Amino acid sequence: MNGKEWLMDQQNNKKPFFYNFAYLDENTKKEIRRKILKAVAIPGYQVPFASREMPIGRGWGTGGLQLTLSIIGCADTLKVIDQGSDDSVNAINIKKFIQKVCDIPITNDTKEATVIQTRHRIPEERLEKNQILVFQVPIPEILKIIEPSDQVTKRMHAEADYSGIWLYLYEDIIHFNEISIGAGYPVMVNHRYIMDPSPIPRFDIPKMNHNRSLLLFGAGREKRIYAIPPFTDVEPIEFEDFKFRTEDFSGKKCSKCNATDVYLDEIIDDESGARSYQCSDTSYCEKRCQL
Amino acid sequence: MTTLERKKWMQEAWEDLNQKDIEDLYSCIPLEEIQIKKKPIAGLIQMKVIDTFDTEFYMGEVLVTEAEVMYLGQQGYAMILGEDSEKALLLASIDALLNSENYHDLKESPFFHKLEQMILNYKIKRQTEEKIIMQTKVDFKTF
Amino acid sequence: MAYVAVKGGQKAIQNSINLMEYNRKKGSSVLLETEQIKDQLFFLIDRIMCEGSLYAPDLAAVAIKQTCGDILEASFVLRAYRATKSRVGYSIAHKTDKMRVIRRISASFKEVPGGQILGASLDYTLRLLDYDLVKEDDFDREAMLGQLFPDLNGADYPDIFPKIVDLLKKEKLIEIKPLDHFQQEQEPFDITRESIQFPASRSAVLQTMARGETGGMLLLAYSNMRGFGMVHPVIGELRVGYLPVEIEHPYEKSIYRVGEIKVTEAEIISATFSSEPSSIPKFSLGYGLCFGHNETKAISMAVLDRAMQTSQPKSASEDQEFVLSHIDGIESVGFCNHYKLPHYVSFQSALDRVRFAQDKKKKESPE
Amino acid sequence: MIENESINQVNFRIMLSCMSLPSSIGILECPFEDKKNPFASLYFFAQLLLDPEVSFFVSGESSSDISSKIVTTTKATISTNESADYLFLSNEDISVEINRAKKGTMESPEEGATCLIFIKEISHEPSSFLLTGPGIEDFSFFPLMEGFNLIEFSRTFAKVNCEFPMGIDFIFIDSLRQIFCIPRTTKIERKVQ
Repeated sequence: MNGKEWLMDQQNNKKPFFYNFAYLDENTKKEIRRKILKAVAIPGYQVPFASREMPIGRGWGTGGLQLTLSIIGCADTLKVIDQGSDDSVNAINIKKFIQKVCDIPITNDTKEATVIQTRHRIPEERLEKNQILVFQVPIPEILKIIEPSDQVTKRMHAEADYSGIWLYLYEDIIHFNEISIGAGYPVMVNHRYIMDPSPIPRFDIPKMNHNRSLLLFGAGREKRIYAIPPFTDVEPIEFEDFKFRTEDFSGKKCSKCNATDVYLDEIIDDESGARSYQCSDTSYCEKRCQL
Repeated sequence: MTTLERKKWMQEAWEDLNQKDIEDLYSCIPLEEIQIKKKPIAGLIQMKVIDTFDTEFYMGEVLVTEAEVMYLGQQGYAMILGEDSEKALLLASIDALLNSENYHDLKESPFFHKLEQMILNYKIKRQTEEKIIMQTKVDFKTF
Repeated sequence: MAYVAVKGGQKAIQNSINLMEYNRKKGSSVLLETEQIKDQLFFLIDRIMCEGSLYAPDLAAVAIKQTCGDILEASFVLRAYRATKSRVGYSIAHKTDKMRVIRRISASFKEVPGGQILGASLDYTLRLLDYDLVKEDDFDREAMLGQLFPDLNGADYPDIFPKIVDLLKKEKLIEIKPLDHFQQEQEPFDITRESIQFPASRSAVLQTMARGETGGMLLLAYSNMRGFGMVHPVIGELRVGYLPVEIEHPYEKSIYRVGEIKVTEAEIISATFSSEPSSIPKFSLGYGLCFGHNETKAISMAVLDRAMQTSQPKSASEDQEFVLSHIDGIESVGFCNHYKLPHYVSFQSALDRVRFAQDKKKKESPE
Repeated sequence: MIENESINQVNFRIMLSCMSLPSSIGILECPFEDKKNPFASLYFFAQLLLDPEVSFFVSGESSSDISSKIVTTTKATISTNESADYLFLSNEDISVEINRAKKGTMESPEEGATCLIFIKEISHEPSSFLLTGPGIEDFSFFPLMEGFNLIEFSRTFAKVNCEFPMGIDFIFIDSLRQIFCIPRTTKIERKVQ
């Protein structure tokens, strides 16, 4: 091409902006892929990574998004949920972005998806070996409740020095006669690392133990990746006389599909203040309603 | 001015080029004979600096556009600040022209005239700026 | 319905974006041209390039227009744009003595070699609202500009402005050596390629601060100046000017000048009196350098650099991990605003805990 | 280029699946048949994960050829046995090299090396070595590998991974592009008949 042709071409058609497939450049993907493999090899350990700036806000799922974009390909079907719902604004926004940069099928059906990006829930339906669940993590360091410095918590993990967190739970019981941690309950992974499961409800914690799918966790702002491989021991930390307890929904059921063994959203009726309940996992609820 | 000086000045003066200058210069260079080796592409330069402690560090990235051309077997290269393909290609072309052997023939051409004029304008502008800055120098000798 | 998420949000999202566009255009004034923003709001441009960590004045102007003047959002747009462009190289490392100075002052000496050059500054303006700007006469702008500087005779622009710090160095009054607890490195650490670990190397410290948010850094530096820290700074030298961006020519193996970028550099001097009997009292230095004309940021950076040179931090501004983890505007703003996202699953979980604890209490001590 | 990138994505997923499920055998995709080159799968792997940010080490006879090819395609740095992030091992006696490889630190165990062992063929026949650990449902068996001393390997593996979380992760790859992964968390035991 000579200069004249180029200039003509340049002036005639302003080319549309071009993004890489899945937005990230190849070297960024390589780095994240290397770190994912190490995270899988050391379950529950937080692997530091460079974390690129994404066009959505830091803290809005950029870690999960970078994981998803590094693993996803044309053969995948993607599901994105926020608080269990496929239609919440943030889930929609993330899906819109992913579709813009890689044209792959998107589903609401948990069973159909090969990659599921989630914020704060594990779907109700059982996940399988061929599926990957990607968690968006706001604060990956569970030991932050007792120690704010990364330098110190890193050493505590190295030495498996978890006396601080046990003491925290113990004092909690002394004060409240109960463990006050709601979502994001600390778990012990593969009998070695205490890990933040991201702010999922306690209801979802037992699902992590010997889960059949790979669980990947990404914290973009804090620049950490961690993982739980399938069939891995994951136990909530608890005392002999003070057991871990999931949220209590006894006597309550979903007002739409009548499910009782699921995590429920509490809905306040505007006028009377009366409460009703609905499945947090909206696609599961819809599926049941269609039966 | 030697070719080297001219190239050096061009690298400074290009920042003053407006759209009209670019069009004028494009119109007086042998565009058909310029082969594009690397189409202008925008990228980032990591800005490396050295502080007073002699520590090298990166102060941030700078957006640049890079282009490469060939003119009669001579390389032409340009990297400019900002994202501007047309400017980058023009600068690469001028670089190739200045490198070429028949640049002596160009000496009487409108291209050369334009170039010299631009460099002169730039020098005058820079000198004026410096003089204005020196007007803000604090003078302690008031007695 | 206090804690139920908006569902079926697709349409609402699009309309919300549309409404922003609507609000930007609904007024009767002429739409802003990015050239106007670039030429006339240069402090804003500089700040966005600095905190977005991308030197690109034209794009900064677009970012400002696009975000309707939200500084933090505009920096974010620029920072995100960075991620879509690949790195084509590294500039040749230079000290700042090659800077083309447009402003240069020292607070430590009255007269300094090269002189005190005020350049363009708002420092001595009276902060009185200028009503004349409401209706500014654009007529005969050239002539008006000419009237501002009728006589350009005076001192010549010197070839070089010697560094004040170098003068102190000659007299052995100042100690400039990297502290022992900084690791020595071959190549500078790059926080855009590797996650920063603490204790961080000096290059990582400076890189992190160079892209830090001005307000956040000012806050921490101010806390130190007020007494939550030990730095009693004197500005050794403050420079604003243009640094050449130079690379190695890909074929000719010579230096190629890409252009020049505007930067601000601050060197603060602070007296150090060590308690060790053998040590001689000396001055020590804090260093700040950032994109664009932003003196508050450069000074804050220099103060924090000096403050963090202690290995035993006693206040927030001296604690390297504390400072460096909290000054990035893009990260802090993102996280602050993420609380607007629904948290009803975790809130439900917390509700369960509170109710459970309340029930337990009631059972224990019935009224 | 685009094509390579999409192959990289497909192959990464195969590898990720093998690393998550250490008893499974995957087959890497290849856009062309390169039967003449027994190391084709090796280059594939290199292209998948290596870039200028990491270092590698190649052992064996044709190591310098392989190394220079990896450098041209990935721009990764050649390093020593002791400090390389990735080790490419193909000779018979690999225990020495594995023992020398870095294992990371207790604070940064991810700095432990990844060893890629190139072998003739991974068979689908189980050996007498029992595998348990994360990613393995109940238990599984190490596959039989022709010309590979499993007794020796299991000893070396146990030795370098005795200080978990420090350790080394292994990827086996054969000329048919089959891969099999053993992360440091896996326990290898010889089944007593």
